[in-house]
Amino acid sequence: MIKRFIAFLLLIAIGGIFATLLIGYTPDAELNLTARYYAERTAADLGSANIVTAIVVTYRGLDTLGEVTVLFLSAAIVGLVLAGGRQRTPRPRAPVGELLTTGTRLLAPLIMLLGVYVFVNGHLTPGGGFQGGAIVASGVLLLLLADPLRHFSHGLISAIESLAGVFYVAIGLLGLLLAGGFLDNRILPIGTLGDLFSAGAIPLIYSLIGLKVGAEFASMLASLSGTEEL
Amino acid sequence: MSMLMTAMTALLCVAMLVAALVAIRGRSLPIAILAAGLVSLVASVLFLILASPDVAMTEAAIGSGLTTFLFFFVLGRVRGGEND
Amino acid sequence: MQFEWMKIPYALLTLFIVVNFGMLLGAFIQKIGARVGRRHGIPVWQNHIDLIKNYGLRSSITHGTMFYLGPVFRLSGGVGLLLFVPTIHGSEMFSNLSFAGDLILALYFVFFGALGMALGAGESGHPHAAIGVTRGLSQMSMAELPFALATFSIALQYQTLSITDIVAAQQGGMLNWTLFTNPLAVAAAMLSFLGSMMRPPFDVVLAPQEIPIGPPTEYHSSYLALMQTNRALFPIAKIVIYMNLFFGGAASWPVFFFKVFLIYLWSAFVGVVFPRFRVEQSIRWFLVWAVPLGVLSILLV
Amino acid sequence: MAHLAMATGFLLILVGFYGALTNRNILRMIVAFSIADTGVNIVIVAVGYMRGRSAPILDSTVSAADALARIIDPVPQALVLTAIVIGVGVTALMLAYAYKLYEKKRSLDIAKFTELKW
Amino acid sequence: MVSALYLIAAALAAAFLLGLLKEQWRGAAYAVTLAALAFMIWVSAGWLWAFALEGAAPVEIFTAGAEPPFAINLRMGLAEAALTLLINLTGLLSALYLKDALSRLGRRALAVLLIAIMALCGIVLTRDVFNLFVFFELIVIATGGLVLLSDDDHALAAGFKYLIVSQVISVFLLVGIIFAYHATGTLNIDGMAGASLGLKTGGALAFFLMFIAVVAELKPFPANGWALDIYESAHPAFSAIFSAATGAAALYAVDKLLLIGGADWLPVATGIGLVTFVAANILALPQTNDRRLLGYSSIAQTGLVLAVLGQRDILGDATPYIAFGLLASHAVAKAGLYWLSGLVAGRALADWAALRNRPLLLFAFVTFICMLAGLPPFPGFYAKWELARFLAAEGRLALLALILFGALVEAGYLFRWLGYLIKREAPAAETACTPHQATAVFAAVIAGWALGFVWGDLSGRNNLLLVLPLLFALAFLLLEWLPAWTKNTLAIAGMVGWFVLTWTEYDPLRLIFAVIFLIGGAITLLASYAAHGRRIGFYPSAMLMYAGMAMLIRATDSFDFFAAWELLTVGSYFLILRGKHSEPHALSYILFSLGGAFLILAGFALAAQGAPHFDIASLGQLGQPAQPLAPWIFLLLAIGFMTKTAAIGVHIWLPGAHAEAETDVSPMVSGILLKAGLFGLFLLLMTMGRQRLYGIELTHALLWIAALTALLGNLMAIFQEDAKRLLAYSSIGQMGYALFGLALMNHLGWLMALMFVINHYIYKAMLFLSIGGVAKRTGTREMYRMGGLIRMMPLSFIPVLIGIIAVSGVPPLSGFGGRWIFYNAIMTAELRLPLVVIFLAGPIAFLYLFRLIHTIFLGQLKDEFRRVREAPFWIVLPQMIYVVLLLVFAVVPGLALRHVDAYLNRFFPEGGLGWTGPAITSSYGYWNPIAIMIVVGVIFATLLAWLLFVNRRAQKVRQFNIVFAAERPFRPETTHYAWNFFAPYRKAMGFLVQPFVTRFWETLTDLLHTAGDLARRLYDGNGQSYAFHFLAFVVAVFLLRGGV
Repeated sequence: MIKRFIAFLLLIAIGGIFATLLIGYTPDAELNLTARYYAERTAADLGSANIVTAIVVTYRGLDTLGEVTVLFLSAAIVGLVLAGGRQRTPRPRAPVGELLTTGTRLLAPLIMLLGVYVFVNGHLTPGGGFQGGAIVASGVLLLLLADPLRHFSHGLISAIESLAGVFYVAIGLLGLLLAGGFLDNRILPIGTLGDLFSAGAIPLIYSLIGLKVGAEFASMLASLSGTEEL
Repeated sequence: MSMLMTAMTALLCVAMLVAALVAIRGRSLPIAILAAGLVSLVASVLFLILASPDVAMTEAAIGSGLTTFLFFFVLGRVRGGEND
Repeated sequence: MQFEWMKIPYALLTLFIVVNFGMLLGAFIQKIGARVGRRHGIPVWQNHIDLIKNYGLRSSITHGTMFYLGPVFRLSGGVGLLLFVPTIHGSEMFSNLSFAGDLILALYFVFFGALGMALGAGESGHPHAAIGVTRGLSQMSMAELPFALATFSIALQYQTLSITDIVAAQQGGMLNWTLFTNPLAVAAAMLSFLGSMMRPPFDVVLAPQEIPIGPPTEYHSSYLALMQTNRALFPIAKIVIYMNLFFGGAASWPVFFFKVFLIYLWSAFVGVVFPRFRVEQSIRWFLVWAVPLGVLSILLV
Repeated sequence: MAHLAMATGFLLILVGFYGALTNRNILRMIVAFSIADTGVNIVIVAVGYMRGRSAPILDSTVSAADALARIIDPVPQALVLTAIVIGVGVTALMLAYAYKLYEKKRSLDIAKFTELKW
Repeated sequence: MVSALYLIAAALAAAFLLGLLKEQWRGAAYAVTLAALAFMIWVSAGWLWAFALEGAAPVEIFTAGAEPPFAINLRMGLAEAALTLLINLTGLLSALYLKDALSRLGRRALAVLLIAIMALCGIVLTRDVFNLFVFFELIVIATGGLVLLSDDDHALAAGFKYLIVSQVISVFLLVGIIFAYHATGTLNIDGMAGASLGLKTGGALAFFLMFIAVVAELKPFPANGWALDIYESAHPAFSAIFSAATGAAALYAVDKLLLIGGADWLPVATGIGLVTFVAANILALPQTNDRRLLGYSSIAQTGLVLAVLGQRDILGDATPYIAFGLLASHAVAKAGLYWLSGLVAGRALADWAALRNRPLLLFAFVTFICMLAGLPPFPGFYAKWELARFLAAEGRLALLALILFGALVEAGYLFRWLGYLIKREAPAAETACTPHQATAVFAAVIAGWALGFVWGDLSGRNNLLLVLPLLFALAFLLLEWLPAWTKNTLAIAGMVGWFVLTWTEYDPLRLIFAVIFLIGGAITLLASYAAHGRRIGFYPSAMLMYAGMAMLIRATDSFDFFAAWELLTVGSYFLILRGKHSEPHALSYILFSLGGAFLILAGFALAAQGAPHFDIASLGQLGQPAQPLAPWIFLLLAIGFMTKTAAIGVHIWLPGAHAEAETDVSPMVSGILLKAGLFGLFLLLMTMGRQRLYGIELTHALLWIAALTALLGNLMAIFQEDAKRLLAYSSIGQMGYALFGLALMNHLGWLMALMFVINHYIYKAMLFLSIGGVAKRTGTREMYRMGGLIRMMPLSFIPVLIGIIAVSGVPPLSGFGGRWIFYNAIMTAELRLPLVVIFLAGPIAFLYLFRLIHTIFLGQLKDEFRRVREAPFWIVLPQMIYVVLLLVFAVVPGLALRHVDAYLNRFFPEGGLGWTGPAITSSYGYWNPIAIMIVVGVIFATLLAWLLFVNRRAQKVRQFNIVFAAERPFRPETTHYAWNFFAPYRKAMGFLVQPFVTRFWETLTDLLHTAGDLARRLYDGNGQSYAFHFLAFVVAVFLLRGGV
């Protein structure tokens, strides 16, 4: 009880800090310096219609690289943590319903395709590598649910993950060598605004991100599902 | 329009808070997880209203979707632990 | 104040006079004590006889090197102390070897003999000897303090450390004596004097009853002779210092004999009156009575 | 509207913290943290929101030329994207830990994992 | 130069590549990892080279072809290069060290390690706050992974606690970032700084949130329980990274944020840092687990650097030098210690005694501890000096005091540990150390010394590692394989050689000290020929001490002086520590010494008032800002020096330290080392003279202290049963006399002090050797167990006899000269009461000396010592030299004194002595040493000759040929009166020697311990509590700042 009371008091104090922030907040009427630059220059410089994508992939590409790495790390560590657990031969489980199995067979490729669509079009429409990757992973998830005993090719997932990562870094370095800097997308022609093949390397990078994120989520899910019920 | 949107926003906000309270104080852990997923899901709607479709998609796919699954994966493997 | 060879025979002369005087004095005091106790007492020349007899005796045993060295230290201390202090004021003859050092030399040379005594007794291997020494040293450490304070006080008073100069400053009438110009210092020093004479009430160090064989009795024959000589010599040597510092010194031998006798009597008198102190009692006694006087004398001078 | 959303976001953070601080069950703590994360995301997006403007995507309705006046600040959105992904990474890691901890002690009570102290 | 981006790219590429390798190809994966780390080291080393040696300008690295603030940018400058090098090196070495664990866990673990290192580099390089956040999250996750490398089960719980708190932290960071962005329209750090964030609406609060979140990564007190658990349970190699690399990166992040916050936030940083530094050190006191202790120490050190960063308003351009100095010392040492901890099987501090059988590892440990404690010649020492200089100049004295206090507490537990290592029972188990592990540890050792060299080079002062005496001392480390006698010869030759080289430089006063330090030292070293074998550790320590002393007398600059002071302290500490039971005493010695040294440091710093170089001589003519502080400076320096001379109140270290030291070490530390303190006091009084504080003449205070020291030192000496302790207490008393002379502030007083310097050296060295020899032969130091040894060890007896006469000041030996000068000096003393005390002390010396000679050499010989032999030749030889010296000095004291007397005329033209003819005259009296010697000698010889002649046939009686109480004793024990020798004296005066001072210090340390023990209950091990702590920390800082 005392613990709750103290927690309450502390949070009231923290809430006070937040409230001060809230009260002091006035929405901008105009875009600030940075946002204005992005609004004015993105289309011309990078050729990406989705400005958020442009920022995520290029301007703040280093963040995104870090972010992908976060997932990579998480996946690796989840794998590490769970690999250390006891390895027992899986008990046979109650078979999954026919409906789910069939549905999965039908749906999974579609879902994955959707995912691919989302990340390939990341520079044009909302969505991109992360969202697409997550969708791809949910396809994998479905497969896992449908057939828990299915042996997932960790090798394949990990190869995709690694290759995507290596290429990502390589493209970034190409930017450093050929264009204005690390992760500069202008190593490829910018093209016309709105085209699929435009915005230089952004679609390529975002696709790699999508693959990588998908693979990472998939590997995380696979690791978790691979653990034995205790 | 604006009034409507504001009202809707308010509704969403209330929904999120209620779901959040359920998530932290609710009796059953599965319901708590689901409630947390619900918070994310509602948040993604809120993001749409706040003109952030990218974020909305991400939140929906990752925040509410994948995360909830992760929770359930683990929950399924710690039978008996959920009531500690 | 330079060394001349002639000083040596004169110094030996002084030594001779003082030793004889000391032995007579000691016997005389004993005689008085006996008469007070309605006893006959010893003849006044008894000490001479004892001494000569002991010098004549040979010992066939020794306890070791320090057993030899103890009496040697002891007597060296006594002789040295006497000779480093001018005996008769104004007499070049009896200024002895005081050219070698001043008051401080005398002050510290007092310890030379005590040290030897202590060492020699220790070598005897007798536990009571050691007990006696610890008592003696303990008591001395406190008993000497008022004297040191008083000495310092008069050194400050006369702005010199030279004994000759101090005596010189007291000439020209009794009122010039330190006794009257700095009574506090003298009082402190005289209390200290009681302790250093090892007479009652401060004689537990020798403690004839409790320690039947204290340091002196381990020594016999010629060792004892040296000790006896010193026993005659040392109190006088000490009194000479007191006399010089506090009582105007002596310009001639008769004055010398007279003053020394009176000062000696002081300790004998107190000893008859007071019971014996234990060591820690005497330490406290000095700390409480004598030291404050000395401190006052320093502060007030 | 931004204020409203922001207030909700802050409240979610506080609710999340409260849940994380008072629930001893490890899974519940993780749930609570994920709510707090959502709250943070809402706050960030709300900060970037500007009334009456549209999403920062150039298309037929918003051309490159009038983007300056029509779109909202894209930066917070980019940040949120990153934050969400990082959040899920951390959550996954905590879940894995929770599983491992459970495996060790057969309990999910955080108060039982106090061997290291002082 | 290779772009710094490759640091990130290479690590990532390698990490991703690892995924392509088969799980079984462990060797290949490991090789890739090492290659990537090596590449990263090469890159940062290249940059460091370019910046440091070629003077290259810092480089901005843009990404995405856009300029900041529109795209993320990185910066590579000197600081970044150095930090990334530190991080990468730690990474590589830890990877080497972790070979087995990494191989076990496979490529994923390797990838995590690589990414962790990359992220740390990223934190250092990036100039974008959100990017900073991303890297921080990477660290959090990577930490969560690397914790699992440990074999310790508890690591799991620790990792989870860490994740909990990190979640809370990241919420604050994100909220802070977004509002900061809103206020300034940029995420760029320099942009935010330029936009003066704090002035914008909500800006200050936003900054507060960011700041507090990043500061939390430094594990500030009390929000740090989680970190401690990690330190305790993680694999030591990871803890090395966590402590050294993560700490460094997080500090740099805070530093960058402080750019944004501006001057307003500097005090906050200082406050947090300081509280952390002090609290963590106090908390570390009761720790028994080595890794947790190191954790507390890491936290403390990081706090200190944070405090320094917060002082950049006054430190200015010196900030990097100081901060890096502290940081580098901490990082290298802590990494090294963590690596070492992996080699030790047990987790208790005492288990480290296992390292004792491996001299090289022991050396590594000592290096690290000295680095952490900020001892010369390591960077922390220079940094501490500079820091004190600036803080004192600006009057931030409370800050300085707290820092020094914290450092002292830290030294307390570090040196206690060192003591365990060297003195405790070594576990039977052999310490296993693979080549990989050894590489890591010794790389840290080398780095430590190299950094010491670099910092010396940059200091703009004398590079300590280029000073000849120190190099000479260090050379003995390399010569350890030689037999002891060779080293001894070398050492003696070196000391005499150095004296011959330099003696012309000294003024008469310094010359006397130089003779005592160097020639005197060489004579005491003669006794060391008695030792056999190699005597590992003795010569480097001893020579370090002598090197310190040699440097001390030559020092003119305050820095050189202080460095020498510290060196001699360290050297003597190791020397003292060699004694059999000296562990606690060596500890209290080093603590008092360091405490004193810190006071000296503060004193010099106050006096310099920021001047980069401060000549000791100019203590006498302080500039304007320092002038009013002069009495305080005097006080600090005086107390500092008095801890070395063991004045009453700070004396409790001495008896144990001197008594427990080895036979040939006691004379060094007593006869020689104590004089260093006197030398300091000489310098102090020469330059500053009289000072008044609140109307009190400080020299008068010194007089009182000196008198009490003399009295109580002597009094305590007479009650000792242990012969060497007796001598040690006697030293305290003697030092009291010397101090008294100095404080008299007149010509003769100083001369007397100098006389004591010489005399005390000779007779204390002599007595310690003699008693040491006896103790060596009899195997005991309890005097009552000895007795009658004059027959067995006559040669050892002579020095004691002579020593007794000399110490007690009885003519004709040289002690009397000291007393004579003393009496002449006090004739003009201003204060008479302390004199009374000194008078009282005089005869007491006689008591303890008699006890010494009687109970050991006289009295009854014990049965078990009937076959005891005379002390070894090499121990007797120097004693005989001392006897001769003492006699010579007694007869012709003018040899040394008249020159000094003339020299002292500079300071006190009045009151010198007259040196014409054989007699020495003062304005009050005279003294003829030659005449005294002849007179006493003649009388003595005559009497002795007569006695010998008369008793030439005397036979020696048998031992028990005595009778008392009508019984003949037959057991020596029953007739050797020795125990509680001065019982009546104790009854009378015992109340004066109640251990008040000891109790005071014990209570103080107990209080500290108890405080630490109570405060650490805060860390109850519950992850939620730690989150509470963090929130409470945030709220507390917020409220203390007055709501931002």
